[in-house]
Amino acid sequence: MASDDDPTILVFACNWCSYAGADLAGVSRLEMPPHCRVVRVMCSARVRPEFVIAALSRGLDGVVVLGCHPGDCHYSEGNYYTRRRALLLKELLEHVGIEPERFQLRWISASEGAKFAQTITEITGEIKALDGRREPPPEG
Amino acid sequence: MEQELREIVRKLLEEGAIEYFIGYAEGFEPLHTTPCFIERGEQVQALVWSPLCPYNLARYLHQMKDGAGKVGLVVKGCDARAIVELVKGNQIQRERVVVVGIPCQGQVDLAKLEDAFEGAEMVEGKGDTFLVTVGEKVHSVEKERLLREKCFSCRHPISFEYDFVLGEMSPLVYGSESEFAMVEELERLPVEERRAFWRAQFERCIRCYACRDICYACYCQECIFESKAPRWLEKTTTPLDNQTYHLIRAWHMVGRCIDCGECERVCPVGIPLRRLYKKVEKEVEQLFDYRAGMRVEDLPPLVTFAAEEPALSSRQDRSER
Amino acid sequence: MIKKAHLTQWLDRVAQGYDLFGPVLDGVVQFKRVNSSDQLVFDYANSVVPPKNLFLPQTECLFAFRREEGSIILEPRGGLERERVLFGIRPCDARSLLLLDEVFNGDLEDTYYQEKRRGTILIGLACPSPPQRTCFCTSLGIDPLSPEGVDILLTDLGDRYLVEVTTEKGEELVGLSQELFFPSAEGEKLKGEKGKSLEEVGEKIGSLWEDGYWRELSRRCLGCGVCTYLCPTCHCFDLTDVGSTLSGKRFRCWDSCMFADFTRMAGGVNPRPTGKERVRQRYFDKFSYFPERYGVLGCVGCGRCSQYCPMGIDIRTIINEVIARGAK
Amino acid sequence: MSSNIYLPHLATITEIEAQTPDTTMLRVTLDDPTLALSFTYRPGQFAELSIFGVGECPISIASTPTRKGFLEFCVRAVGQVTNALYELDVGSKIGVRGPYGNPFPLPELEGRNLLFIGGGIGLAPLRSLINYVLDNRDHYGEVELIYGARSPQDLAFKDELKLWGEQEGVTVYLTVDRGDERWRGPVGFVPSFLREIAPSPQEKVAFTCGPPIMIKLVMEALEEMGFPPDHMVTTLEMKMKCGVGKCGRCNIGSRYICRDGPVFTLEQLKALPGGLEL
Repeated sequence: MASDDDPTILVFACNWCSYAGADLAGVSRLEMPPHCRVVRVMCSARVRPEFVIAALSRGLDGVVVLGCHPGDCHYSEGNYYTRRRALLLKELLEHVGIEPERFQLRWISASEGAKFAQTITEITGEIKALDGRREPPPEG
Repeated sequence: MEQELREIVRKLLEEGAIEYFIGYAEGFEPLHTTPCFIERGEQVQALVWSPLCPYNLARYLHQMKDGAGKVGLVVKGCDARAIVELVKGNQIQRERVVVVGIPCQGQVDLAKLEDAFEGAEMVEGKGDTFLVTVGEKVHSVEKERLLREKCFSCRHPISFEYDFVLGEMSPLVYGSESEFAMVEELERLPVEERRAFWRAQFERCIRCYACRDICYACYCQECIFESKAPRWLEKTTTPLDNQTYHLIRAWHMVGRCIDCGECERVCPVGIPLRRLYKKVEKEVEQLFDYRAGMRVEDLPPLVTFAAEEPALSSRQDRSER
Repeated sequence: MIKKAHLTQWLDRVAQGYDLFGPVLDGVVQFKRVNSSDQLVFDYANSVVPPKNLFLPQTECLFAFRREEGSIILEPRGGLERERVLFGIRPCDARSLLLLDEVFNGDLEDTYYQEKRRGTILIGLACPSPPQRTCFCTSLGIDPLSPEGVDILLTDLGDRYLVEVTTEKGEELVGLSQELFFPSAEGEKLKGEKGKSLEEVGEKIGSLWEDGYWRELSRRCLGCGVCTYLCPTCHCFDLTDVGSTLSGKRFRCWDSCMFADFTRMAGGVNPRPTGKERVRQRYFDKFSYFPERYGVLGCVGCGRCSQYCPMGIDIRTIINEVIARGAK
Repeated sequence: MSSNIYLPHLATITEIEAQTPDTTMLRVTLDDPTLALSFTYRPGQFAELSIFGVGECPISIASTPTRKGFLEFCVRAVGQVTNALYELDVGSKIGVRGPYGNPFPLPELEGRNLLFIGGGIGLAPLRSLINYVLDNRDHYGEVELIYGARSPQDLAFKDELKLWGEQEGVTVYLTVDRGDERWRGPVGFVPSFLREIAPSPQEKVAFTCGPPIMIKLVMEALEEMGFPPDHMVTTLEMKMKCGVGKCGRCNIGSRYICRDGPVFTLEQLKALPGGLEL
């Protein structure tokens, strides 16, 4: 189970699909790593890339953005913008040496509680595998 | 060409067609020019032109936001892309700007010049060569040796209508390397080496904000870095603070960077900023087939989308599941 | 005198007993801590960032705080582990430290600055000839070959350095490798040249408060921090807390009078609302306020602001313009 | 080693008194009991208040040194730190550095009549002097206070205003920019109200503090009424940061507000470049 050296992951979950998915994972008592902090946002497109940059620069181990599957956005098109941004941002982060595992975008619907648990477990594992190569948190 | 420019400006001012004109003037020595603001006809003698005029004068159009009159300025082809973007971003109205295009034949990199010719006093362009004056002597040198890096990827806006041109406006063609070669070189490094590379660069940063302040595209009323609530960036200058600064800035360059190279030129501590912004430029072009500053009607890449994006899907396998 | 070939040997000896700082090529020339003399560069004009950052670091933790059992614990920071030696400081920058001393001394002494200042021995390096295009210290009455403000001054004489020791601390350093030093013949000291004096700028600028020149200048100026951050006598800073109310640190960080938000107050009022007021402030401070406060011009003629200004604004041009326009 | 000028003393908030909808008065006691007794200051000086983790800001001392054992600060919530100070509860810990700056010229005031003109929270530094004067009543002549605020509910120190007005030899005039249904007093801006009252400049020193524009107009009015520039005193609470003359932010001409001020006479301001561009 959880240990202190598990990475801390910030999860942005869209209110309409992914957050409900996370909720379902919770009520279904699915087992998953506890070191993730879920922030509910109205849409995955609400996640400004600056959030991700700031979080990673301030010592978080990873950031995950969860949105509705393409075509299912509550606001019709929010996640299409997210898709473009996320891909570019990932390229930029990788370019300066932030491993792609540390920033991920996934689609999770309200009924996919199991997928939520599995996604968090998987990403935690991936980031943990990078461990030791993490920059120290900022002085301060 | 200088004389022709001066006459155009004199006429514009005397006819009252513009309030002032932004051009290049002699600086504290011949190798350094400086921007100038010409307000009266008799001042036009101050205007100069040479391969030592790096400034992207479109940056000064930020100042005309509040006024109502017209402003004239001289632009190199690369700088004209800034005007396209400023119009696109509703920062200026095209009809309020009188654009004089100057057929730039390449700009000199001062560091390269000083390395190659100690005590150089003056540089002129002549065909494929620069004529460098050192004392009594004039050396003729192939342009490629002294050009600013950005001149190797010279690109002009498509279908841009200059109000005046001082010759034929066409891009330079020099070098055979891909313009993204320096980005690709970094891309080939393992991720931790890239991290070490950028860490060493960011560590040097003194956050003087010259790269932001010289950028034509940094016209926000309140810069994100000055916002107190929320505070995105601390005033402290640890490598991670500096990384935050440069990453956010690079992000804001998406679809905006025209590779005028001014940020890298002015960085006092020599951070190779073009390698950062060129990366963004490269991805934007390859993923979205978009290049900033080419046409006013082009839609910036992040304000649009397609339900099916084949260009993206090849790379999505890992990011989208 | 010391032979050039022996200089590094001496510096390595120094590095054993002291924290040695000197010019290093790290992207650009910077003064940094070194473990041995082979990290140093010797053929440099001057560093980009002046050595003031060794005494007034751009980011400096003043104290840490943490909430504990209903109270708050404050832990002051600062202090040096070992005495330091700074090798290679130029006479203009050495003079700038004397000016900064004026600011940070006084009845409200700044211990963070003073500890570093008192704990650092300066080995100056007289300037090579010809100077850089932007150098103008001689116009402000500074001698680029002067040992003013340093403990030891080295002057390059081809295959050897003339060694002028001005303080006891300097003697101590020389004493570390006494065998490497030998007496000099007389008359080997070079004489610095005097340039055209620009010192009257201080008397003239006062009459130009309302002059249109400041607006003209401010149109070209971008309001970035290059001139102030690279200025060896600029010392403005901000105090900022990083962390949370539970625990964190208070830092002092460089700030710049050229930044729009420098004087913006809570609530949004800004007494220096445009570039005109900010540019004017900078030059009045250098040439009028600083002399009024401390009796000496606040500029040492290092020329960094001219050399690195993104828009090619040149301080000598400004000084000449002030002299031409101003009345006594 | 001399003391660290940037290290605040810890202090505890012992009382909070709401003044206006956005202004509150904090009474604080220094945690170190010897320091709490030995902390000396004069009216007109200020201190740097810290909320650790938020920051630090200069606030003028609103209490008088004649009443010992505590310090009072009037805080209006306008920025990061003042918002946080405004939210504090009794018992909260803050940091205090000071006292800093020049006080009001106390010796020169002996035997004179005093006119105070305050606007909004600008009454806070004047309050220090007013109470100081009232605690040493025989040393000073007549006291007049002209005080205005945006609205009746923005008038600070309401209880004290009443108390002061009841004392012999003290006259209090109040005005508001906009009245409300219960307001029976005069309505109008402080400078024009001042002209209406037209106090005599005879043997009188005038003190003013308030928004910059008010200070400027009050000074103009006083000058027209015949107050000599060296008898017009203001206190400027502008753009200070470090409080100790190092950070380079708060200068007017060559003078730092935090060292050479915040108290200035009009005569002094006139001699400084831009001194009147408030």
